[in-house]
This record gives sequence, structure tokens and C-alpha cells, in this order.
Amino acid sequence: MRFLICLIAAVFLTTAAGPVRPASAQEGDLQSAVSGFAAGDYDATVEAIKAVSATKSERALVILQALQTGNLQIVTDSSAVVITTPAGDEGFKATDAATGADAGTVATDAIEEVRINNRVRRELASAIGTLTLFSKSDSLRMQAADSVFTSRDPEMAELLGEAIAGEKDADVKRAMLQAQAAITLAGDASDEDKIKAIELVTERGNQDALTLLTTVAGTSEGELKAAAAKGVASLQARLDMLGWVQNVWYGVSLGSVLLLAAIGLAITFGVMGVINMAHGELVMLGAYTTFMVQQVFRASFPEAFDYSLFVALPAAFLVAAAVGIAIERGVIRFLYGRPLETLLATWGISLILQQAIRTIFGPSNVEVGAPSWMSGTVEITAGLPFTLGRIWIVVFAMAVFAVLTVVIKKTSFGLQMRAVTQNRRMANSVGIRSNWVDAMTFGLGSGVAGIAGVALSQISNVSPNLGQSFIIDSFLVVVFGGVGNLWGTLVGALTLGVANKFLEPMAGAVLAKIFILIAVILFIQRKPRGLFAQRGRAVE
Amino acid sequence: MNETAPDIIDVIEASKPALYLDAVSVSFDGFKALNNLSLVIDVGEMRAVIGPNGAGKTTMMDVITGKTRPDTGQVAFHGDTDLTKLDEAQIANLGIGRKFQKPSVFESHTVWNNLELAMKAKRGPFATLFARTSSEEEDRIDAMLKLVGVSDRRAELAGALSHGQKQWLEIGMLLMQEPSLLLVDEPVAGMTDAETEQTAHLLREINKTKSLMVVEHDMTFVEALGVKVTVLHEGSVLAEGPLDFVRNDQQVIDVYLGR
Amino acid sequence: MFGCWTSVSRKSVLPVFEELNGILFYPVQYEGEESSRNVFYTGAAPNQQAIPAVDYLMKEEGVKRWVLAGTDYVYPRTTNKILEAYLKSKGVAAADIMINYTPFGHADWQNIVADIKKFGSAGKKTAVVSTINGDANVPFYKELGNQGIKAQDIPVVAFSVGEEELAGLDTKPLVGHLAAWNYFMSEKGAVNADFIKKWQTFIKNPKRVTNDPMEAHYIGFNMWIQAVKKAGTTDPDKVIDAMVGISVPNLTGGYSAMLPNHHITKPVLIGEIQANGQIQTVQKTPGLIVGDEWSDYLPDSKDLISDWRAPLSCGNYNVKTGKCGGKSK
Amino acid sequence: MTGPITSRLLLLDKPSRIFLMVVLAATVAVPLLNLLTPADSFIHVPTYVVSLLGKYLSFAILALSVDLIWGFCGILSLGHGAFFALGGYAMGMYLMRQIGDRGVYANPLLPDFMVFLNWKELPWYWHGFDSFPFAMLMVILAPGILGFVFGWFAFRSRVTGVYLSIISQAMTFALLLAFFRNDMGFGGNNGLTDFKDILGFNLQADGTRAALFVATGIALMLAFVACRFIVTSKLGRVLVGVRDAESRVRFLGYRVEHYKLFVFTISAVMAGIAGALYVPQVGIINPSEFSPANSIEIVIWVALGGRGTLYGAALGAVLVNFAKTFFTGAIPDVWLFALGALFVLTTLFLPKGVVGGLSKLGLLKRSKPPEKSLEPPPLAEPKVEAQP
Repeated sequence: MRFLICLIAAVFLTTAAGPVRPASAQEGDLQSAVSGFAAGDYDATVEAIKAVSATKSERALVILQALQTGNLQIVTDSSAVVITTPAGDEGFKATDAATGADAGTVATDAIEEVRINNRVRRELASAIGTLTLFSKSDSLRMQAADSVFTSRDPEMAELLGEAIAGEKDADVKRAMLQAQAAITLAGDASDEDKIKAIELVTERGNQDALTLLTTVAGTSEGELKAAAAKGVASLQARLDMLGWVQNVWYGVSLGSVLLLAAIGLAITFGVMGVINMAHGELVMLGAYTTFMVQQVFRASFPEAFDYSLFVALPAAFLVAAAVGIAIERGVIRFLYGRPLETLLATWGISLILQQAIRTIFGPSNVEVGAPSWMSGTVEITAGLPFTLGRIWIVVFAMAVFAVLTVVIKKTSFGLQMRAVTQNRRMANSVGIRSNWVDAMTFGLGSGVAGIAGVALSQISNVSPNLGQSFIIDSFLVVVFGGVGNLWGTLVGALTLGVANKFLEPMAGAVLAKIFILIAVILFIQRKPRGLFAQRGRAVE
Repeated sequence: MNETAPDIIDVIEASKPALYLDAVSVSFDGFKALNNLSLVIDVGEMRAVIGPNGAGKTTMMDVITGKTRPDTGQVAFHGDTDLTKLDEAQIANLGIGRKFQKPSVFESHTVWNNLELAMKAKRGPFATLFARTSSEEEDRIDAMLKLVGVSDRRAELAGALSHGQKQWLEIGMLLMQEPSLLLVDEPVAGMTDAETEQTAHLLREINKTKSLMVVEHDMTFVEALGVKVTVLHEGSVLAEGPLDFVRNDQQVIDVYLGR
Repeated sequence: MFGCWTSVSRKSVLPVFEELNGILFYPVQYEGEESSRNVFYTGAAPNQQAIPAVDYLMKEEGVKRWVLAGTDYVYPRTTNKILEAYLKSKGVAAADIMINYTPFGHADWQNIVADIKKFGSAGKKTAVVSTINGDANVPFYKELGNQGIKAQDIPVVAFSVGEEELAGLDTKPLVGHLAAWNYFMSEKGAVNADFIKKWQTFIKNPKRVTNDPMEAHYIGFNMWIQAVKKAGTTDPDKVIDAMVGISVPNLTGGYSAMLPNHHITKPVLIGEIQANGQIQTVQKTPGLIVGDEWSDYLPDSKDLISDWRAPLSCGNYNVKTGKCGGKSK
Repeated sequence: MTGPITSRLLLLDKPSRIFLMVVLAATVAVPLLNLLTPADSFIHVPTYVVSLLGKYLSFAILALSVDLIWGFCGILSLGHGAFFALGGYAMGMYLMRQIGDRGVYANPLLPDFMVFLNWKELPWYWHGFDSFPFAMLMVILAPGILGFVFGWFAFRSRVTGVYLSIISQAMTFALLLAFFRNDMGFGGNNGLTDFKDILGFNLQADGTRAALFVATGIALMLAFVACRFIVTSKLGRVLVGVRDAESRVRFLGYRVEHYKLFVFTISAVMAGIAGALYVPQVGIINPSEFSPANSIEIVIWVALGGRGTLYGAALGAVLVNFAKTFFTGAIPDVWLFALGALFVLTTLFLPKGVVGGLSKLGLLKRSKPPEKSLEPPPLAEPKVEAQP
């Protein structure tokens, strides 16, 4: 059976390589190429992909994309290959893959998807890449060039040449030239050509280029080897330097996460002196609010899913703030001036909140999706990819920090808050309702924890234990930075983040964390009031 | 004063005053709590220190007792002991007792136990673990109970005492330490007139054997003490001399009494 | 009794079961290196999960370079040790194996994923074998997705990620990463369809997923029923003796049998994660794999066998010395 | 000096006497009812109950150690589980070495987990643990030294109040991570288990279980008497002084840090002994004992029972753990709610714990100090200002 299919496929391949055929003949080719998908065998599927792509038919791209998204199906009875779109309950609208003709509606159990695995996916990506080399979109052509660079398929050389000749966009053209160089290096061109190609590839400046040149350096002789080795060395130096930058970035981004988790605490603990052990659970509530909001979006406005976080932010703030105010009014206000007992009571509250969430949502993780504008990577420069999600989190953390600083320094609420903190009796006598200010301050800190939860739901798992994993770190950040000082929290969070990321490659993740903990403990011994300590009589 | 410092120090070496502060400065976050403060208290002297809020009175006491380290300046006890190098416990054991502004006694201990804890004895943990109060020591505690007027409440918890009694008990605790210099911060705050008078009497009694520095707002009380007065303002000495003298000083009137 | 999830929970209760002579059915894949008379291991031993997965990657994907990433505890350590020995026996150089351990609940995967990316771009096909446990998986996979590591470039095969774990993830960026189990919810077949239906009706949630440990319990429970019928009593000693040799249908259309070493025979399925959170089988071992409690790839345990039948009745019989080590029974 | 010290050892108030009597009675009666009565008799105490009660009693010792520093000196340690676990590990290491060649790999020297991680020789810190006296010395030294070093750093630089609580939590968290590491050589996440016997006696045997229970009961009584000895001494009064007015104590000339260090180290050692008694009775020690949540739970035992009373702390430990055993068995979902509510309600309504509540009702009369002094101090200013 397999032999037969290979044979058929081979025939297609040889014919496809011939001169351009009249349209009807091309259609016939496509028809038989597509039928290869019906075999239900990965080898056959790969051959079919090659055959379809070789037809250069306009439908080829449609078919391959359908295969990629899992919409290419086989009708079980007739072995017809169709492209399906969901059509209501228990059925699909089908169109014939090769012709695009309407094939009516089929029941779910009457069809079977063409299965793909990673090998097929690779083949598919390179085939689609080929087909999109002439696409109108710059980014698609760029992707196509990159995909050729990785596949280094010598059969692509000719097509690539055509594409380069017609290319207008300088960046895409450079990428295509580099791809061409990659093909040259992988093939059996002369050493001179290869040495030229090495220059082009070196310009690419990223890990892919290094990989390629390393292979060349390992397999060649003489001058070529020397040129490749030189390229490797220069790339290596560049990447090492970038690696350093990257590490700082990782540290900053970890620091931002710590900042988000700790900044609400900097208000409740730092400004009010309340040890809120349930802070982590307020973060968790924010994350679960995000989940709930996304559920609503999934059910009712799936097309607007990308904007769900904008709804989740205020919702999470309100939910967490409301719970925070309830905690303050219900428990904490009876315990002011007894910080150790506040600690115990709020620990109790944290257990209750955890168990409540576990009872409602179950103990396992819930799915919080990332909007498309947060997914993916941007290359700051070649070989230095920053993930978008992290960039947004850093930006967001800084924004939250800035807003809070302004609220505390510039608004009348902030003024009242500071007044109550510094001298409660005096504040009362000038007409500030200190009870109200307490509740609002705590609400603010809790609300900030809630929006931190929205951000953390994007990188962490959302489960009832979410809060527990952050609480110790957050307290350390606040204490390390210096209580009562938002700037201290910022510096503390970033310092711990960067330090952690620089220790990690040396010591491993576990030891790095242990070192950081010990370092903070020792640091607090030296400066019991943190980095930015408030000095003076008032703190005793 | 600074220009003649060497001579002064010679004099001081010779006379060994109970307390000697020279050019002491302390600042908190840029705010100068003490600014080049110099002050000398002789052995056996009782000195009253007055000054508006924030003048640096409490900070000065903090510096003397080792709670706060001065940024610059010297603090010497009996001429040759540099207090800036020592911590609270060491300074206390040298013989400087301090009463806080807010009465600070051990509220969940009995009055008797408060005095027992304050009594001069070995201060190490192992010594106290096996310590036992001798009958001679008990007599001394009894005598002190009588002196500060709380004999009848010896078995009660100190928390149950009235405000004035707590102040006295605290003074009694200071005396049990057998210090040679007492720093007393606002001893009559919140006391009745009769109690104030009694306190003044008590302090004069103590002064017969010990040096004292008394920080107080209450002018009648300061008058009753009848001693040399130092006026602090913005962390340094504004005026010094008998009460009548400083009272008529124009600067003092401007910053303090005039208001 | 049927239960326990983590190895440490099993180790914690083991003394109690042995003392009180109870029976425990343990349904989770585990590191092996244990055989107790009172425990029936219905989850996978390392050779029923890890080794077939590695074989698949070598053969199908042509993987030459390996990252063994795990949480720092016994299961990953042992599994990785076994895998390392196995890979070396297959001619993989030490430089082509990278081993990495992270703490429980590790949340910040940025540089580890970047390291994997770097390791994977040395010109040889690279795969990650993940024994990362529990909650740490979500941020790990999120970071994989974020850094754009696609399955067709560097596939990740996991032994602890099943349908239930994927329920907490957006699986679209993860399509094509692999999992190795003995059961997938997506398996076609009447027995499985029926089981899923019953489960979803029971839990009153038509979206709840089934997974491998559930199947293991399903098998274990049916085995116990058979054994009790055979022994005619629920007396633990008799049931334990009756268990060996019992064979019951599993959910993937075959039979699983209890072996003398108290492990069972299972098919091994390699699957790829799909966009809908299901795992699609890409390879199924043709026959059943026999659970091997004492790995043949570890120097100290390769001479050990376990056979709880009389007269041997020993969990760790050393074939070289002819002694039953440890257990006094 | 001996005269007054012995007299002080026996100088017990009424609740303390009752407490010692109850523990003594249990220590005698439970093993007898276990060993001498037939299994079907209604007064028979099954062996697992003996071990369960033994576990409670070791928790009671742990609670005493926390009460000693928190109730009497105001040091709230949220990392005391670390000392308990260290003592437990020291005992666990002894028990591991006792297994000898009866492990599954029959290696005469290496514990099983080292064999399957391919360790070739015993790490240096495992040497000596085959000797019981050495192991017992380590039970005392390991937590004692950690307590001393931690306390020396913390108290010297006057880390107090919540700061101390937070760094003590960080300490136990760091240890948790460290012990999770398999490279540390303590069995990683699984910890130490599969124990066979202690001092040559089979750990599963009823007699051994009963003996361990008796040892725990005696240890509890000794720990209680030792704590009483400390808190009724002048040193105890200094500690209470530190708790209520730390700077007053300092200005009286006491080195507060020495006192804190002394009592913290003693407390750490007690917690370690409790851990050492706990391990053989439950048969396993693993890093989860280091988890910060465990340490916080100890504090609630003390708070619920009544801090600053010693017997209250011990009572709290037994009560909470009994409730835990009951709830997690009967209605597991409710347990965390119940525990959480316990934290909140105790701090809000029972600041002096069950014992305080009872004595308020006049059910427990203290012989000393006199009745009327139990009234709250009339002039105590309400502390409302939060520390900035």
C-alpha cells in the first residue's frame, strides 16, 4: 500500500517539475495530489503536501492552510478530501479541497481529520513558506524567507532567486539574500561562494546564523573553515553580549512581577502598618476575576476576546478592593496597633479565601488566555528577542507604580492618607474621617493586588494556590526596600529580580532562590529598616 | 567655645563633670535634631532643661543614653568615659538612669518585682536564671517602696497604679540601679499639684547624693526645683543660667515663653 | 484503598499499609524502584512511559540532542537517570544531554527556556523530555509559547501533563508538543466513549476531561473485583494472592494484566497536544509493555526482581546474590 | 543554691499541677490500656491511637517552645517548624542508618535514596549518625546552633516584631527549598522513610510504640517543668519585661539581645526534641515540615490555648490537632474554613486563648498573682496608632 502511494507521489513529483501545463491539466494534478491525503499515513501526507505545493495552484495554499488548522477532512465513506467549516450542531459545511466546489453538509462522525504530526508540520511550514514567497504581505514574505533559511531546501534556490529579483522591501530582500546564502552553505557550492555566503549569514547576527556557521565550521576544511570559524567567533561575541542584556531584561521582568505582587503590600503594610497575609489571596482573586471575565467574553463576545483584559482590570480592582474593605471593616480595624495579631487573623482569612475559591472553582488550574497583542516576540535587534507579554508586564508594573505615586503624593485622598498615618489624632481633629481613610487605603492596596492578579494570570498558573507562591517574596521585597517608601519597593523588587537572574545561571534556580533569601535575611540584619529607611524618632 | 577647646578639656579632665557634651550634632533625613549642642553638668548638680517641642530634648537624652549615635561631637561621662561608643545597657550599668516621658514600668509585674528587676545586680541571663533575692536586698526594696510612696501596693501589678504612682515607681526603679546621674524626662506630666510638689521634693532629696538632669515644661515645677536652667532651641543651647535670668532673656521670650 | 497522587504521599502511607496489611492501588506514573506486597501499581513504571517516548522521538523526529528538564524531586531524578543511561547506551554523547532541575512551583522560566532554545540551536535536532511537575508546567508552557518554541523545532515530551493539566492552559501555541501516557481521552472506542459519558454525567460537567490516572483506577478497581470473586473473600492476604494474573479490559481497547511484581501490562501511547486541549495519539506500541519496577538501566537495581508469588514472595530479590534484601518478610 | 532551685522547680500554680497530673496519667494509662487489655475490650486503646496521641504530645512540646518565646518574650517566630524539622531530620538520619543492609538495595552503608541516585559514598555529614548518643546530640545541636546563629544576627541588630516574623519565615522557606534539593543528601522531596527499628526495637511493634509514647509524655513533663523554671525565675521576669517594655529593660542595664538569644536557643532546642520524638511515631520526615504554613499553624495552637500560660499552649496544640484529625477525616473540605475561622475568631474574641477565657469566667483560678490584679490596668492607653 505504502509503496503504491510513494509510486503515485513520485510520478506526480516528476510531472510537476516539467514545463507549465494548461489550467485543466494543473487541476487534474491537484486533484490527484490531494487524494494522497486520504491515505491516513504520515508518509503519504508528506508526499501529498509536496505534490500539492508543486502544482503551484492558487488553491494549494488554501488546502495546506486548512491542513494546518485541522480543517482538512476525509469523508469516511467516499474518501473524498474536503475542507470543512463548522455549521451549527453536529455538522460541517464541506467544500471539495481540490476544486473548491460545494460538497454539502456532512455529519461530525462521517468525517475524519487528516492527522498531522511534527514532521508533517515542518513539511507544511516549509511548503507554505514557498507558496508565500510572492505574497503581497511584507510580513508573510519575511516569514517565508525565514522558513527557507531554516529549511535550506536546495529546491527553493531557483524560486528564491526569482523572489529576490522582484523584491522591493529592503529588509525582506536582505532576509531573502541571507536565506539564499544559507542554501549555498548547505549545498555543494564552491568554497569561494560559500565564504561570501558566510559574510551574509554572519550579518544576520542571531542564533540561527550561529547554528548554521557552527555546522559549516565543523564540516569544512581550509579557508572555508577559517572563515566560518571567524564568523562563529564574531557571532558568539555578539550573542554573549546580547545574552547579558537579555539577562538584565529577565531580571527587570522578574522584578516587575515582584513589584506588582508587592506594591499593594507596600501600601497596606508600608503605609498603614498592617501585615496582610491575605494579600496573596487578593492577587489570586484578581486572577480569578480575569478568568470569569474571559469566560463571559468566550461565551458572548468571542470576537472581542483581545479586549477582555481591559474589562478585567477594573473588575479585578473592584472585586479585590471590595473584599479588602470588607476585611478591614470586619477584622483588621479591631486589631490596629497589634501587628502580630493582625498577621494571624489575616492568615486565617487567607485560608478561608483559598478554600472558598477551591470549593467554587475546583482545585486545578483554570485557563486564562493571552490576548493576541500580548503573544509573540519582538526582536529588539537580531538575536535579542523580547517576549511581548513580558514587555507589557514591565510597562504595566511601571504604570501602576507611577499612578500610585501620583495618588499618594498629589491627590487629596493621598494627603489624608499620609496625615492619618503620621498623626491620627491630629488628622481626626482637623476633620478627616480616619476610619474612612483606613478603609479606603486598605481598599486601594487590595485593589492594586487585584490588578496585579490580572497581570500575573498572564504568566503564571491560576489556581487557589496562586497567592501562596507570592506572599513570602512580596514581604521580602517590601521589607528589603524599606517600609513606607514606594520607591524602596521599586528598587527592592528590581534589585531582587536582577540578582536572582544573574545567580540562576551560575547556581541553578533553587540555589539562586536560597541565596537570595539568605542575602535578604542578612541584609535586614545590617539595615533593619530596609534600603530606604526612614530614620528618626518616629519609627521606633 | 570651640577655639578654647583644649583648655576647656584640660579643665574638664581635672574637674571630671558628671556629664559633658561637646558640639554634638544629629540629623534625621536632613533635619537637624541637634545642632552643635554643648552642655556640662557638674557632679552633684541638678539641671533643668526646657525648650519648645522639637527643640531636641529627647534626642539629647537618646544621645546620652546610647540610643542614638551622634553624627559628630563628643559625649563624656565623669570626664573620661566616651559614651558614644557604648550601648544602652553599658551606659546604664555605668550609672546613668533614664526616666521616659511616658511612664515606662512593667505593667504585668508587681510593684515589688519592678523594683527587684531594677535593683543593681548581675545582669547576665545565667545570673538571673539562678538569682535569688537576699534578705538584705529585700530590705532595700522595702526602703525604696517607702521612699517613692507605694509600699501599700507592693503586691499589685504595676499596671494598676495611678499615673503619678507609675512616675514615682519609675523613679524608684532608677534609684534601685544606684546611678550617679539621673536623666528625668517630664516627671510631673499629668500630675496633680500636690503630686507635683511631692515630686519636686523627691528630686531634691535625690539630688543630695546624685547628679540630675530634668527636662520639664511645667514652669512652676522648674521654679520649685530652684536650679540652673538650660533653654534648648532648634537643637542647640539658647540660654543658660538661673530661671529668673533666662526668663528675661529676649531670645528666650521670643522663641518660647512669649508664645 | 485506591489513591495517592504524589510519590511522597505514597511513601508516607506505605508504612501504615504494610503494618495493617491493607491493599493500596496506586494509579499514577511513578519512578519505579519500589515494590511492596501491599501495593498494586496501576500507573506506569518508567519503562512504560519514558523509554517508549524517547524511542519515538529518536525514530520519528530524528532527535540527536536531549534536554532532560525536571522538577527537583525523586520521580524526575530517577526517570532522568534511567533515561540518561538509556540514551548513552544508544550512543548519545554526554555533551548532547542537558539536565536541568527546578524547584516545585517554579514560576519564572525565562532563562531556562532561553537556554533550551540555545541548546537546541547547535545544529542537531533537539527535544525536551519534561518531568516538570504540577503547577510549574503552566508557566513553563506559557513561556515556551511566548518565546516561540514550536513543536516542529524543539518538541517537548511530557510525562506529567495530561488532559486535566491542559485544561488550565491555552493550548494553541503548544500544538504538537508531546505527551506519553497509557491512555488518552481522545482514544476512539466504545469502552472509552462509554466511560467518558459516565464520568461526565457523574461529575455533572460535560466539559470535564478524563485522563490516564483515571483509567489506571478503572483498571485497578475492576481487577480488585475480579480478585475478590476469585478469592471468594475480601481478606487482604487472599486478595493479594489472587490478584496476580488477573486480566481486565482497559479503556484503549486491550487487556491489562497484573504481574507477579504487582505492576501491570499497558500499551504506551505517544500523543501530540491539539488546539482543543486534547491529546491525539501519534503512536501506540503494538503490544503491551510489561511494567518493570527495578530498572535495567541503573547499576544497583538491574539485578533486582520482584515476585510476590510463593515461594519467592519478595519485592527485591537479588538474582546475583540470591537474597531477598531489605524486607524481612 | 540547690535548695531554692528545687523548691522553685516544684513551685507550681494550680493549673500547672493539674496539667502535670493529666499528662502523667495519660503517660501511664494509655500504654497500659494498649498493651494489657484485649483488642476487643471497650477500654482498649489501639496502637494507632497511641501513636496519634504521641504525635499530639510532641506537638504540645513544640507549642511550649513557641509559647516560651512568644508568650513570655514577645518574639513571634514564624519559622519554628524549621527547628522541629531539623530535630526530626537528625532522628531520621539515625533511623536511616539503623536500616543497615535491610534496604531494598541491600547496601550496608548507603540509604536507598542515595543508592538510586548513584551516590558512591556516604556524605560527611551522615557520619556518626549510626550512633544513638551522637544522633541525640545532633537533635539538640542542629536546631540549637541554627537558633543561636539566627538569633545572634537578628537580635544583635534589633530586628523585632513583624520584621523578625518575616525573616524567620524566610529562613524556614529557604530551608524548605534546600531540603527539597536532592543534591543536599536528605532524600529530597520524599524525605527519610522506611524506618525499621530504634535502638534495636522494631518500630512497628506495639511495645515500641508504647515506649515512644511514654518517652514523649516524659519529655513533655520535663519540658513543662523546665519552662516553668525559666519563667518563674528572675530571668523570666526580665523576659516579660522585654515583651512589655523593651527599652525600659535596656535602660535598666540588661543586654536584651542576650536574653532573647538565650531563650530563643532554648526554644529551638525544645522544638528540635519535639521533632525527634515525632519522627519515629509517624515513620517519615520530609521537607514539608519546613513549610511556612506549618510554622504559622503552631502559632495558632498557642494563641488558641492561651499564650503566656504554657499549659494553655500545650492544650491548644492537642485541641487543634484533635480537631484537625477529626475534620480532615470526616469533612475534609471544611477543615481549612474551620482553621481559618479559628485564626480570625481567636485573635478577635479570645486574645488570651481558651485558658484566658476560662479564667475570666472564674473557672480557673490562679493562685498568684492576687485576684484583683487580673483587672486590666485602668490607665492603659488604647494603642491605636499604627507604626509608620
